[in-house]
Amino acid sequence: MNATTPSIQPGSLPGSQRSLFTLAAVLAAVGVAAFVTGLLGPQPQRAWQAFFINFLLWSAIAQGAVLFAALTHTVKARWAGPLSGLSQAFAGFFPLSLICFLALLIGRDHLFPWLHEDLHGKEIWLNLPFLFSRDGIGFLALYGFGWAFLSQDLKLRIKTTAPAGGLRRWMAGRLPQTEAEIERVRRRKTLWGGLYCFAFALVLSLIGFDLVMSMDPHWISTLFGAYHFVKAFYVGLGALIILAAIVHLHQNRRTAIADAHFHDIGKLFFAFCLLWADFFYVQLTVIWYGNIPEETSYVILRTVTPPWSTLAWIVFIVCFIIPFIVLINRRVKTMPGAMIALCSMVILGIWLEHLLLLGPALNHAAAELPLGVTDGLVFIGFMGLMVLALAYTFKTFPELLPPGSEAAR
Amino acid sequence: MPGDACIMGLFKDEAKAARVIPELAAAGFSFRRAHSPIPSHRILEALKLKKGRVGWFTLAGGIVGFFLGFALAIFTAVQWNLIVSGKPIVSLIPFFIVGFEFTILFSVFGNVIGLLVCSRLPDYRGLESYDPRCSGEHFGVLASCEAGREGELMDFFQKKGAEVKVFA
Amino acid sequence: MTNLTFAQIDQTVLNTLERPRPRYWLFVALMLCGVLLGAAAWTYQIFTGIGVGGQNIPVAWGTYLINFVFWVGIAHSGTLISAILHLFRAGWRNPIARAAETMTVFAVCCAGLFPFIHLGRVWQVYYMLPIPTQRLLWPNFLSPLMFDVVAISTYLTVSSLFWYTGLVPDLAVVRDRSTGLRYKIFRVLSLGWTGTHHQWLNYSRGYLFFAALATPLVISVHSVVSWDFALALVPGWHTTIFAPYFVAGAIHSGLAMVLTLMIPLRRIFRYEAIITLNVLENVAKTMVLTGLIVGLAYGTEYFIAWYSHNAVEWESFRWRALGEYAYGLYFMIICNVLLPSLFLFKKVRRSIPWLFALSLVVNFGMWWERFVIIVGGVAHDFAPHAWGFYAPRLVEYCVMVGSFSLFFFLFLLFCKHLPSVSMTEMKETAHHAG
Amino acid sequence: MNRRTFLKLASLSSVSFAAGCSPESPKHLYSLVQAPDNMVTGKATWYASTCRECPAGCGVIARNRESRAVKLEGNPLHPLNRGKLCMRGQAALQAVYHPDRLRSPLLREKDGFTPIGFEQARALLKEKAWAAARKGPDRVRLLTETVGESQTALFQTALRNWNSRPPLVYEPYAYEALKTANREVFGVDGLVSYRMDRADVLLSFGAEFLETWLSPVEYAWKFKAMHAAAGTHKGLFFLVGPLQTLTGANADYWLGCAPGSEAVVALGLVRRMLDLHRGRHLAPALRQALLQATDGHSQETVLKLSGIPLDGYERLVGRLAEAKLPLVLGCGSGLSDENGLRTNLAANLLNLVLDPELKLIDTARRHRVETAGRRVEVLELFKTIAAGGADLLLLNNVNPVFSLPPENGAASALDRPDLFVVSLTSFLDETAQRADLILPVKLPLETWDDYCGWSDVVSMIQPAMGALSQAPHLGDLFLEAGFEGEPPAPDFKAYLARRLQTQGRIRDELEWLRALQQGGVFPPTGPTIAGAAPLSLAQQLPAALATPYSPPSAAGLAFAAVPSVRLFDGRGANKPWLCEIPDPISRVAWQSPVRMHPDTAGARGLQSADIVTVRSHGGSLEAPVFVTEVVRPGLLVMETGQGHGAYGRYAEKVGANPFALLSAATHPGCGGPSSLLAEVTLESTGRRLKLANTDGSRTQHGRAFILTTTPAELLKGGPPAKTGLTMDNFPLTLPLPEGYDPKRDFYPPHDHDHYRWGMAVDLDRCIGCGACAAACYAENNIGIVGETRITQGREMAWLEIVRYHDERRMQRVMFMPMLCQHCDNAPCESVCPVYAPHHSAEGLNNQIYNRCIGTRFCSQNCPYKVRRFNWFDWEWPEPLNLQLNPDVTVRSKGVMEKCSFCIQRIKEARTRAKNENRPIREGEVLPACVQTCPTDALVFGNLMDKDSRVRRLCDDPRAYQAMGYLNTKPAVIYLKKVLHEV
Repeated sequence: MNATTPSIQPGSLPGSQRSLFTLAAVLAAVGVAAFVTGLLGPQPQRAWQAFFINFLLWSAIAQGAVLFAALTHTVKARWAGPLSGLSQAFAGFFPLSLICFLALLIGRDHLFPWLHEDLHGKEIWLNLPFLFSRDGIGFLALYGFGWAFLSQDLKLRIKTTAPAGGLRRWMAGRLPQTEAEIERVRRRKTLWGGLYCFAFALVLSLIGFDLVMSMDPHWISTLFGAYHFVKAFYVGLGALIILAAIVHLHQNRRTAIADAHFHDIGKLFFAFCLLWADFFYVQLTVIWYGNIPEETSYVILRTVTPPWSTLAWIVFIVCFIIPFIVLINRRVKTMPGAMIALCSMVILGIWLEHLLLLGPALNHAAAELPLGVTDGLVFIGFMGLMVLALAYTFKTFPELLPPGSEAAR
Repeated sequence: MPGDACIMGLFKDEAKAARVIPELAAAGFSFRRAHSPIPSHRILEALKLKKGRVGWFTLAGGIVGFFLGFALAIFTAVQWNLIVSGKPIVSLIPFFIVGFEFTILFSVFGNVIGLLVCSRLPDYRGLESYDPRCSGEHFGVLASCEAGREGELMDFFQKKGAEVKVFA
Repeated sequence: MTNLTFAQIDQTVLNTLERPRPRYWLFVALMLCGVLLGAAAWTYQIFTGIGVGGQNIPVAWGTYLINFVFWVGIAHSGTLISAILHLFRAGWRNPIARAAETMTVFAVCCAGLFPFIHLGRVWQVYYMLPIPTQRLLWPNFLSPLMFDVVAISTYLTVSSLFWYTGLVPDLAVVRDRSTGLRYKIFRVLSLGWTGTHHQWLNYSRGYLFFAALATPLVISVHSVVSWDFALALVPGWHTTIFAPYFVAGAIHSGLAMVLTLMIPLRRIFRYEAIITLNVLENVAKTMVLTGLIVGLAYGTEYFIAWYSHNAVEWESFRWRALGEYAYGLYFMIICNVLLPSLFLFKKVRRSIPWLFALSLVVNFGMWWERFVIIVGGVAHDFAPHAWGFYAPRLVEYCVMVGSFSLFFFLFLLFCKHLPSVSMTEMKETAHHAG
Repeated sequence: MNRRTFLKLASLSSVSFAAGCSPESPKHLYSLVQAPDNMVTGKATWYASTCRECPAGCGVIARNRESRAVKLEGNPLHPLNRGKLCMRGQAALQAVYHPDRLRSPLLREKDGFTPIGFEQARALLKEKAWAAARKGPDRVRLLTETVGESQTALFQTALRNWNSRPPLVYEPYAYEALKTANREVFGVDGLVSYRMDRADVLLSFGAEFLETWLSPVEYAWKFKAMHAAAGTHKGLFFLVGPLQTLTGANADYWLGCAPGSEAVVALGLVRRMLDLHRGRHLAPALRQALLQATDGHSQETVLKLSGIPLDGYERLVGRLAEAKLPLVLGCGSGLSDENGLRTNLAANLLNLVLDPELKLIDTARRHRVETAGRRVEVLELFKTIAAGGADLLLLNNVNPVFSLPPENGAASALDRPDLFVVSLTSFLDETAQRADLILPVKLPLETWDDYCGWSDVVSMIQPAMGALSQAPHLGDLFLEAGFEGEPPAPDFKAYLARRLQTQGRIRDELEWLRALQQGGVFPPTGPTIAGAAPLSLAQQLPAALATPYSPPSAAGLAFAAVPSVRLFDGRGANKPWLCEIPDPISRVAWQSPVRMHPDTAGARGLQSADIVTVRSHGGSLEAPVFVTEVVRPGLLVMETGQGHGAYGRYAEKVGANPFALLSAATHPGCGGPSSLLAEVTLESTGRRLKLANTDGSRTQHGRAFILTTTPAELLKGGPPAKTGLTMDNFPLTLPLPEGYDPKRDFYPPHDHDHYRWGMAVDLDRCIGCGACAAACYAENNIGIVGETRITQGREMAWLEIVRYHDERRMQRVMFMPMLCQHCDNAPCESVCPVYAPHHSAEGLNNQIYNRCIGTRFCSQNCPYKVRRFNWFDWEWPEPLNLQLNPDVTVRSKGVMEKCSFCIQRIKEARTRAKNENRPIREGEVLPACVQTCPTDALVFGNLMDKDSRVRRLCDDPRAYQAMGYLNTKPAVIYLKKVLHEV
């Protein structure tokens, strides 16, 4: 967009702003209510489980989505175009993610099975203070880089202080003026972007090991960390596509987000669908072939023993088979509607996948799937939070929206 | 059409070559084919050609390969009917690797065959009405006209800023 | 990227196909001697027994498998560069794609030899092929080695076809610029390519599919190679991260080899205008990435070995860092992770000597990585009473020399007789740039 | 007697009439042109005979195929070894087929030896003998190995005819001190046998009764009879001595004492026992004398002089005092010096004090080796010769030049020009080299003789195979040469039969045949007539006791040469199997390292594999260092047997000969030598030698290979059942469908048809003697790779005795037979691209050699590393190849091989069972290792049969599987070793 662009009115947000906020607020409220009732109910651990799973999922979505911008910027992939703005908006969820993470401490007794068993020396690594401090630091670093990247990016986008707002004014105060300054900002942006990518790999591996793998403290899989961050990017892209599609539809297709963009990001999504499946298969094969009980028991419990076996199949079909078959066709990638459906399905699938990984550890000898209304509502709640975060970000920094939005008015 | 004269206009500029193609028809000449040193989207657009058919060969190959791979693995395993390392005779998890590799292999075969078939290669007769410069920096448009109109066609090409080459 | 005219591109490349100077033939002859040396060593081994090498129980695999994995690794970046980067439409790949693909084909050839060389009874190798016999003896498709057979042969076939397909339009170019015997030969080789719109239409489709197929293949092939180890129980081998870790490593070493080959090539063939510094710089950048991935894998392995509190696993890794082969570990960490990170600095990235030196360093380091894994794993595995050591012997060294000679022998022949840079793709680049 | 044994005996009887009746069998054993009448091609026949590898005289039966003896096994009917055989017994075959065995006599001429005909040689011998005889008395001397009574009798007659004195029996280890002690205390001038099996506490001062001492196989089973964990009970074995040999490694407590101080401890114990009122039944006078004699041996002095830790000593005293049937054994074979004599005296006295009736000492049943002359007599003989005291010296299969310290001048004595030396041996050893005539005689497996390892048995020796050479029978030779007129019998066979008859050992032809069938005339089993010890003890004790103990200088290094369980006194050194099978303690093959304690080595900046020079005033040698905790600091230990200068391709230039260091002195009291040197010097050569050791780490790094338990734990009904997944708490998963648990196993269980072969290995019974390994080599045609290739890690043993030191107490050594585990989920199988490792319907993990292409992946993936690869084509130099078992493929280069559970034997049994159309019976299949194990540590059988022994052992609380947590479901079930101490 050129310098003469008139200031963008908040009205340009998808949906009239108020309705959007209220909707999001309602969703969030429902979630919170469900969670609280769950806590007070007979099975607080179930409520915590739902909370935990959704925390992991939605944080992953936010982190993954932001990675898109950072990555495309670092490797100088110019095709990202308007999508990068959208992807950065997900950074708005980071604060919520942090809060939820700390909230886990409250439910620790319900969440960390290893608290109550003999770890044969693993206590050195698996103990709450150390775990929360190292993961907390990890999150802070990751989110810090994310925000830094975002702020540098905004410095290049923002042309005016309006609409007013604390954060925005603060930013506006620091806009680069001279070419030299702009150049410096660019370099910083690259730096933070690169750091974000780096931190993404490290921190998400760590989270994968600490919060997911360690749920069964005697099981190990070296690939698990990588598996976790590939998954995160997978859902992140999914969410990004959904957002882009919504914006696209909302702007009546007269937007800067061209088919080419949808096609490219679609391909990327497809690639990560394959990669996710690959990492899934790689772990399965090695463990199946090795047949060492220390490893197999974990997998057997989740893939062969009911009730989990059914869940495993659902996850695999929803997260790989269907997307694979659908995405082979290149035209689909450019149909926003279809992509919204597909990506939502994948996100749900990964949500179930989290349940598959954590459920058995949290509900020993569960007769049927520990999956109920509460879980659904909590999911919705988190979705609400995510929408809130996005809406707020766009409200404060409309520049993140694709320029086509003026045309939309 | 036998007896027709074939004349090639050699353009340095892709765009000109592309522009000429529709005009040929308008001028009453029949377009034979275009030669280019690189895949030229402009020309393809000008010709309004739809996508090639290679993909179907590839897909077919892939499907064949997938089943062939699994079939081979399963068949041989069943023939032996030996349990090794306690693993089931037919264990699909590892057999998937065979299936996968065969899928790729046969898709590629399909792809190559498709490529040769669709673009009718090898074809050494094509060289008779062909100018080497087309593999260098020239975009050649080969057109034909009824006997007698050669002159017009040559002028036509020259007006468009092309060098002209006549084929008997 | 480049602003050469089509004519200049053709000229630069075709100049490389001029009648070679004696010095060239000297090198070719030298390499041939190396090949013969290797062949002789192998023959001797076949008649005497595999025991002429240094392998033993527990370390039954030695340099043969190391070189196998090494060459397969080299073979990877070729397809990576020409396929994956093609999909990502990274223009900087075009100048080096051809050479990289060629490198792939030849490297797979070298790699493919080693499974044969390391067999105890190579004369029975056909047992591994699914040939119907009346006794219905089939190979065992549960064995990682059969996965290898399938994967490597697929990879060789596909990469050769890919390479040739890419070559066709250039062959036509050569044909059109040559006379006499050479014309005849290239006329046949180029399949009568005339670059009609029709040919181009299908060609670009087909090439795209090629790329799309080659990409998963590359990943699968080195995953399969990694499973020669990961599917075993051996501590230090049996770990789920191996497949991606090997793929990254392979690409890492492959890119290094690309630099090792490109830098002299560029100098000798005066390709500076085509293989610009930016191209090399981009390779270097990619190596930083792969290097970091490999580093992450090293780290994860150690972390999990420690975290698992599995006595066997941890002892194996403790020994890897402090035992008799510790130097191997440090070679690999320094050469594959730390030194390539120097590419983070623009100065290093853009200095030919640095690029060349570091590329050699990485090749070295990646060889040692394979040593640490393949030898280190079994040398110190489950049974302490069987722990042992391994050191390569003369025959193995000769074979190793042989394999390197073979590679360079083939590459030398290639680069003087076929266009070592894809003129067509360069023209495209130039066309879209200008 | 189990099924298989019965069948063997059946076949024995079927052939015994023809047994050995083919002394002139064809020259080429494999040509069937003139096959013996009783020979059925492809069918094995068994001949009973007696092992003559050492003086113990175990009964053997030889498996004969196409008139070649291809395998030796213990004779199940023989009371002495009860069907078992040691490593050396197994290897006896390799002497018969040895490539360097002399085919014809050799006569010395000015330029070395020239082969001559047997007739000529025999004539020459006769002529020389009579010529010497005419010259005067005692001009003919005969130095022989220990031989049976009949042979001795013949020798004596012949020598009498040559008007010379009786033969002198030469054994490097002649137990002089023990004999003297027995004479002094029991009034028996000989070697009594011990009823060790009935003891509850065993105390040894170094007698290596599991290796070479008196009768190793016999004492091995007797030892385990008292020492194996029976339920929760387990006998106790204390060792007092400066070092652990294999025997010491089996002790529950090793009280390491200063070299040469055993006597002090022994006397100290006598004193303590008296103080504790054991032996109050003794004659007061004797008690008094004992109290006096042991006056200087207060506990303090004992501990001070011997350096034994207090707690250990007190435990010993305590257990000994409250023992019901304790048995005390004296010191090791070589120690017939001051200390040795006193120790043995004290040990005997201690027995007397502890058990006045000496219930465990059988003075009636004597060990044949007692006939061996004392060292002093042997030296006397050589002095006489050196002084020209004889014209003709006959040497019957002895090698004094090797086994006597050089300063004895045996070599020079033999070199005397005016002395004609005839060596009756089949091998060109150091002594034979100095002979003037080498006249090979038939080896025990080809000849007629009798031998009585115990004085109350007759053990027959008969030809178990066609003769390989025209060499005469030893007996025939003497019948021919020793009589001017008509010899007492046409041939030695007849002589033997007649003599046995006159002795009343047999009555008639029938009994003769039965004796041949069964391998001898054996007393009714069960306890022999209790030899009530005739206490001829004079009122004053043997003077030797009085001599005070003078401790060696603390700074100096002592040196001990101990007999080797593999090579004995050097006789074994020419047998490739014995050289190839590593030493149980050091796990070093071929070489002869000198063992020392880490402190000793450390103080001199030495480490294993450094080559050092050991010097004594007797001589010096070079050997590599081997550092081990089972030797007291300040002591160097070497095993005898290596370091031959001659004796064939396998023995020459291998290792060093510790005899070369020893002193020529003999002890005035008992006339015995000492293999312990109080003072040697040690210096590093700075060179190193790559040790040919087959072990990697000496400890098992806390892994689940050798597991141990304690009687206390067993009393509690063993450890609780395991349910976890980790190495430490993984349950026992049998290689049967019930071994599969859907929670753990991805794979479905699979059935076997009727049989699922498995083996139980009781680590508490295993003494690590390596007999199983030798049997395996013999049965399965395993290649010999030699020293260098072992250093390269290419040994081929299908079954190895793994040796681990206990991490907690490094001086505790534990053994574990490691062989293919025939896993149900064998990791080796699936990785092979061509199905060469094949899982049979009976659960065997078969290696199909013809299919193998040598990828070696199977070995890489074997957690037990029991697979062996044929790196080359191994050689069996003619005629060693004739020993090859026709039922087992000889593997060619490039293929993998490993233990097959002796599948050829399983097949044999199956065929038999099928013919009789019945299932294979329990105990019908015995793999070679199981068959020969002297302590029955190995049990083989069908795991699917609920009442088979092996299956029942799976329910033992001690049962476990090596590294079972890998879920390989091994078919080899180990039983934990039971340690008294924790």
